[in-house]
Amino acid sequence: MAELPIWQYDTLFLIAVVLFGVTALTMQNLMSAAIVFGAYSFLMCLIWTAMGAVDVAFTEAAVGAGVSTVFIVATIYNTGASAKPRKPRVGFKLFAGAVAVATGAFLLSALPDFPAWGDPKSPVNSTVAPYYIENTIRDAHVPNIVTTVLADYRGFDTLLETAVVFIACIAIYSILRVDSAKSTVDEPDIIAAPPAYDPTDSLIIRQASRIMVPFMQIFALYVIAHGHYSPGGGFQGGVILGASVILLCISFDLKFVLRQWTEKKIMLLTALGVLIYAAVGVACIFMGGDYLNYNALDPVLPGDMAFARYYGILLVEVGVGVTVMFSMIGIYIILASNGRFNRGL
Amino acid sequence: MEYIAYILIVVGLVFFLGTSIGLLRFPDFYTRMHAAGKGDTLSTVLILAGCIFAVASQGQMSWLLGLKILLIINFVFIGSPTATHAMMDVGERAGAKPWKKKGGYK
Amino acid sequence: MNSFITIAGVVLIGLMLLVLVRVIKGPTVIDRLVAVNVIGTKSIVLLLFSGIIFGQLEMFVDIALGYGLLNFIVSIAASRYYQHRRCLEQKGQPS
Amino acid sequence: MEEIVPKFNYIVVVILMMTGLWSMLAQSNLIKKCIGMAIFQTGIILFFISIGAKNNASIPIVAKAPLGQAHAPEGSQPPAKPELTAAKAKAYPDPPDVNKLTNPLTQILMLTAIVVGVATLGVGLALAQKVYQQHKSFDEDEILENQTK
Repeated sequence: MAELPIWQYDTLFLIAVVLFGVTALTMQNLMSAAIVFGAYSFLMCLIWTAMGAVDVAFTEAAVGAGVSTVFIVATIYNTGASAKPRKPRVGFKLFAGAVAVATGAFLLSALPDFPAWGDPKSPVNSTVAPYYIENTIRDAHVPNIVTTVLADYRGFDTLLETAVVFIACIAIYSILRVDSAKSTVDEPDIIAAPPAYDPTDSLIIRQASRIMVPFMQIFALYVIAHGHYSPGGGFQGGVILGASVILLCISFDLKFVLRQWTEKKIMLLTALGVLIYAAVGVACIFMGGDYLNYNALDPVLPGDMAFARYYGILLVEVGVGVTVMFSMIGIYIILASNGRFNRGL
Repeated sequence: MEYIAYILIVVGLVFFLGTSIGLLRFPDFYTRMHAAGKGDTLSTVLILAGCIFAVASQGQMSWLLGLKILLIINFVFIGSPTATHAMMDVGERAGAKPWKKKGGYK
Repeated sequence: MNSFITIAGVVLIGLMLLVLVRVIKGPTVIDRLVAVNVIGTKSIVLLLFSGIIFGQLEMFVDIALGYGLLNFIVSIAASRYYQHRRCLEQKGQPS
Repeated sequence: MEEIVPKFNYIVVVILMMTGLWSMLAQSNLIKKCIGMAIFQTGIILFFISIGAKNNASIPIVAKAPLGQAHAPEGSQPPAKPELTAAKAKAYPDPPDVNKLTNPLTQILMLTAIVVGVATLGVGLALAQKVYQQHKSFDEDEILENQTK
């Protein structure tokens, strides 16, 4: 047997991840499916780490542990929790399975043409990427290559991805938002009446989240600011900030959070993040450079030419963090309150 | 230094072995919760402490790194029992039935 | 040291697969929730192990810290969920 | 076996994509379709990350040079604030060895894809919730029956 190309963990993880994926889809109860999907994302994070993709692993950790499972739970809360067992349409399922297998076989037929796993000389690794690896330190003084490529070399890409998150937030609002005064949406009958406030009820949970939330927010700010030197950046820090507020929503009450963060504030701040990003680009034009070419900002920022790019990256990451944070909060609140923005999970 | 790391990690693995066997073999939700809640937290804390010594024996330790691992231990110590409490709450509210010995004590 | 850590990591993954059996088998949702919580805590440990093996632990410890802060949110969300909907197994609903 | 082992990752990718595709086609429950979409997406992310991985390579963060071995950069840069520049540039060797760091390009593409994936998962869930408000069901077959009635 040939020697495994990457070390031992990976193969075990890859087998386990397929098991988890299949398990998540065979669960009858939707809550179970959501929980198993959370475990699937834990394993995915470990796989990214084992392959050396620390930034991706950080994003997956923040997203999988804090946000995506909670979204699914919030949706199930407002609807029914079960996939009702019906008479299975075996014929249709077999047909779909045949289509899927045919697609897979078609993809596998290209297997001999792919480069071997972990080959440093493969086309992906030997064309564009070496330029980034060699020049990052000289161009921007940022040791974390991923951050530089994300916010500087491929700044347009990230700007538009941030805009996509913003647009998704708007889309969810326009799909689900109803005016609670003229609301025709009635509660699903399975939900019991919201319990009256009882301080002994969840005292431990409340106190624990009261301790954890400030640490989360400080840690998230550290992640955004320290993304130049270690894995992290706007996306990860934004998701952690969003998750901290989501934790407040869950452990206290939705009303408790909505006293501070009204709907208007959340939407305005979501837009503000994209605006910060775009404004940095426009400022570059006014200073006489190209759009998002941070070198042009040199006269107003401390340090030499490369430090202008260093601080430009920091400004842009702040914008990304603001957008991601508030869009996560907005999406959670609107999913959990069934579009009424007043009460919910 | 290195041997302390070995001992701590091996003891942690033994506790985790207990946790996973307990999760597999115990008959009802509450007893499984007992195995998971206690063994999981303790084994995690032991292995993380072992990691501190392992890194220190390789000479890569800085104060920031040690502080961060201690913070992880701290947060696991706060978060994991809270999660255990929340899940126990779920079990009681949702009406999980405690296991009784067949024909056993009243 | 590194080979010891690698072996410990493989043993840990093996034991995690035992927990996975409970995730697949678990008769109710909350059994699965318990098992998934155990897997989440253990991934913190595995992250630190891979950091030691790569020899750059200071880069990996942030991810583990993020996990340590975040991975009890799902349990609390589930507890809230069942606080509002009292019964675990509704009529005619498999778990 | 000799053929398959060096390309094991692609096989896992294809299996994950097949699982996701099957679930999107055959599952009648809308939430499960959303989960299947997320699994399909992780298959694609796994493909990108695994083609960017290299044997014996470290993470794509330039490690600090051991003290004393670093040397100052060439004098091509403008000596605007020399004390800052020199202190910063001295700590890192230039340029790093390309084969010792994994490919950063695939990683940044996928990093943004994960966050966008969560946002699109939210859109899918919102659509499912709206469908539930109208039809009181997540099940495709039931919804079709309700419509044809």
